[in-house]
Amino acid sequence: MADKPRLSRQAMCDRIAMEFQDGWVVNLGVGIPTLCSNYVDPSRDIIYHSENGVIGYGPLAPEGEEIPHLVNAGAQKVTAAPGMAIVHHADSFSLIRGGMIDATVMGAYEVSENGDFANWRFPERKGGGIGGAMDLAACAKRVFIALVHNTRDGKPKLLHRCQLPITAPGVVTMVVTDLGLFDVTPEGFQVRELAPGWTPEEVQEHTEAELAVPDTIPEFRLRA
Amino acid sequence: MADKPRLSRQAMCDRIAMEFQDGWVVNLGVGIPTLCSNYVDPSRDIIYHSENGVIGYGPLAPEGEEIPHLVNAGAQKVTAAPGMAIVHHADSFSLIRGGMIDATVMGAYEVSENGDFANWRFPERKGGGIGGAMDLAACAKRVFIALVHNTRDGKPKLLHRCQLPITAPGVVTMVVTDLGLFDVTPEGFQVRELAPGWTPEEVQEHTEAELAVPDTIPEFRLRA
Amino acid sequence: MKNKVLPSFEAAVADVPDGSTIMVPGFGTPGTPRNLMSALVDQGATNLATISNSVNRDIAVLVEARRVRKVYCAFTAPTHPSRETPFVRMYNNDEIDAELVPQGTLAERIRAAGAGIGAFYTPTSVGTELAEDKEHREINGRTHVLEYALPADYAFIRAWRADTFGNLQFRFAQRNFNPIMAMAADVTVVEVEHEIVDAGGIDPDCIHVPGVYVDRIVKIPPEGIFD
Amino acid sequence: MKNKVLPSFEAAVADVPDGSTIMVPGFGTPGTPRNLMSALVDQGATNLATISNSVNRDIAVLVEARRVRKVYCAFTAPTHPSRETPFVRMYNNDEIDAELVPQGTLAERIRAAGAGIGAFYTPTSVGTELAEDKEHREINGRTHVLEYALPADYAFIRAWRADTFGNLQFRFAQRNFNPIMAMAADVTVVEVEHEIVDAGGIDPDCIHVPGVYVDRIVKIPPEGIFD
Repeated sequence: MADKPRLSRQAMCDRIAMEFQDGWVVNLGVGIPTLCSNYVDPSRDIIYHSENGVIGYGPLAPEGEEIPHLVNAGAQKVTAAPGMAIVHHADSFSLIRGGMIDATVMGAYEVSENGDFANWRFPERKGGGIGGAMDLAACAKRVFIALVHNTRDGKPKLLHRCQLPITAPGVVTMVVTDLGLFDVTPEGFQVRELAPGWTPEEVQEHTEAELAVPDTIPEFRLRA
Repeated sequence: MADKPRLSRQAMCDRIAMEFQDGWVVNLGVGIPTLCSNYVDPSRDIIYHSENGVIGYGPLAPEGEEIPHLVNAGAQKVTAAPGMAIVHHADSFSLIRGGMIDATVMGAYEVSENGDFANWRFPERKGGGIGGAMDLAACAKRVFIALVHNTRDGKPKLLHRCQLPITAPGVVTMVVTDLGLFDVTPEGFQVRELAPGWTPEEVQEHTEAELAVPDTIPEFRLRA
Repeated sequence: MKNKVLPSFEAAVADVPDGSTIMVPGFGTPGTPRNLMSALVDQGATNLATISNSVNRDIAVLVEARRVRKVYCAFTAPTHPSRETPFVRMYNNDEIDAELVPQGTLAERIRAAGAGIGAFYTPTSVGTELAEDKEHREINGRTHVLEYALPADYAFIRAWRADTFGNLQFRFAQRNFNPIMAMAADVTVVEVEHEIVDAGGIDPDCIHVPGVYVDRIVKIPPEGIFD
Repeated sequence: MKNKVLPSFEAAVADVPDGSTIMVPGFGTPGTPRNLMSALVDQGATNLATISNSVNRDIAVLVEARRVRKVYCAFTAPTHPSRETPFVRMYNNDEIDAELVPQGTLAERIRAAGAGIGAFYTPTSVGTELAEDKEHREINGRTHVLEYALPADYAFIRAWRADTFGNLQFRFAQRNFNPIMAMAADVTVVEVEHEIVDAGGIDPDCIHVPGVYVDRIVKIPPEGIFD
């Protein structure tokens, strides 16, 4: 089956970023989620927090203007936003556990309709890469997941129940994929918007979990 | 019985301060112990810590040179010693609980021969005034007590067992009173030095606990 | 960045409801939010709980007006029985509730509330009357007692310098309980002694309280410094 | 005040015995004590344990030389299975021990060690495999797990500025784990990137690690900056 075009990773992150409200403190996970900070809406001030204790960083530093000591959670060189503050690692996670993160955006291997997600370990291998994901997942006010809808060999990632060891139970409230935007509700995944040209039936074919589909589905909002 | 002259409070604190070793971090309790910082030995650097987060304060501020924001645990205006650092209250008690205080000097109502002491409450009244005494008593490397040997009506304060609710069990290692210097050992109070002119028998008369007396007792060391 | 500066102490404390728990920093005079406390007296909220090192003169005003149901602090009796205060008399007559907390445990319980730590084990108070009703646990050969986080609805903060977003700096011993209380309370209200600068006007490496913890800021007029 | 400046990294790590537990800060490059770690490689100590955010390139050198018995960190597997390191192979072959700790829990366990807190309850990891063998407790309607303090014999620190007594400042994200590790270790050894000034040369209100926690200081020569 030759698929229709899917959303770009930047379009996925633009759409997530449109959900950020003025004044929110937002933590962006490594990988796809870092693209959220490329979406700039001048009517909203977003305070980007990084696990290493940077509160209020700005866009990636232009080449030649990098400050070696100012990096985000992905070790990318970033700029300082006005009003930036620095704390140490224990204080940075105090802020996370203390409930000061309005939204965290993370990547995942799987998300399930009950709001679980998995992003740290494959059980056939020892160990895992947890980083700060469990702290953020357990304690942020909102957990948003950004992930491509299917694995490279076409397997679905929006599942009835996660197969991999989970990062936190029941915390995900919204998921963006390259096929659309989905709310996680008590009734499971609810379609909010779909990628241009895709029908609910087509997306359901790529999804294990049953999608709840409203009568009318607005078009996926792209950057103006 | 007309007593012989007793030691002054300053002499008591001078003697305690002679025990401080170069580089020690020392916390001085409110009351008599604050006088320890008046004893200056230029061969030793003592770092005075105060519960409110001041690490490395100097002598009391001369009149007219007070800094309103720089006070010790007794709310006295003090000066800054070179290398002073400021931390917040939780970090200040992290330093105490973390075992960084080489010696704390506190006042007390009673001390017992097993190293208990009491300085925070009279059981016939509700409540108490504990301040930071329990943290310091439980966690400082050495707990030194400075107190006058007897109450105003002549009752002893060096006891077999404390009668008042204790501040910490078995922590006191040295006691200075206006009658002498005493080590707290597994055998109880051991006389180290006595106030000039006082015999062990005379001091024992003013003491409930049995004093261990060495064959020779050096004279109480006074400020040169 | 959001500008959190308000024109008056009155506006800054206007919404404090009856029944609130309020953190009041200060150790001696430095770092005590005297103007906010004075505004709270005028504002009228009652049935309050306070969390502080001691029942200082500003809390005492509220206590004596019978507007405080409970205090958490490190001093619920005078060290010298002669120095009896109205609070101590009311406490001995069961007219107000109080919880005596060792100062380091108090600081750590406040810090835990801000840090999302539910409870912790400390060696402080083991073997004393204050530990009698507490859970004990041996950890690494040492006995500890269990202590719980102590959160609040409001923290009243006294800072030296702020920016308009609420990044704060303190001067010397003024810092004391202020940063941990700002982190632990739902709403943090700040009185600023020296100056309020534009957002970004404070060195990011020398900020004692990040602005994300701060909700309202008021500049103290010259007559309100009180030191 | 005591002058804690030493002439070389070699001198600063000379006494590290076999079997030591060493804290290694850093998050990405900033704040990583690369010169002290390099000196430790030359020094020869073995049977070590390390506490760090990840098995970074400097720890990896020791691991690959089979001088590390155990690592505590937040990453014991690559996020992409293709990025397999020698450490990961050794761990999968049971040739080295590892304890995977969520990053915030790791930071808090280190902080607890420095703060004299034996253990604490955190909501992080509840409901996951990492919490399976841990004690659980409901606090205020929320499930927490019990986590213990994680101390060390040595902390290797990378600071921006120091005074000769050991008061330290960090620059931006260089701070990360450095202050809490300096507090938690028995012996704290510092490499200083920018400058070492006389005791008292740093504003007391802008010190990130008080000198009482610091034992040894070495200035990094220009060729050791590495950033």
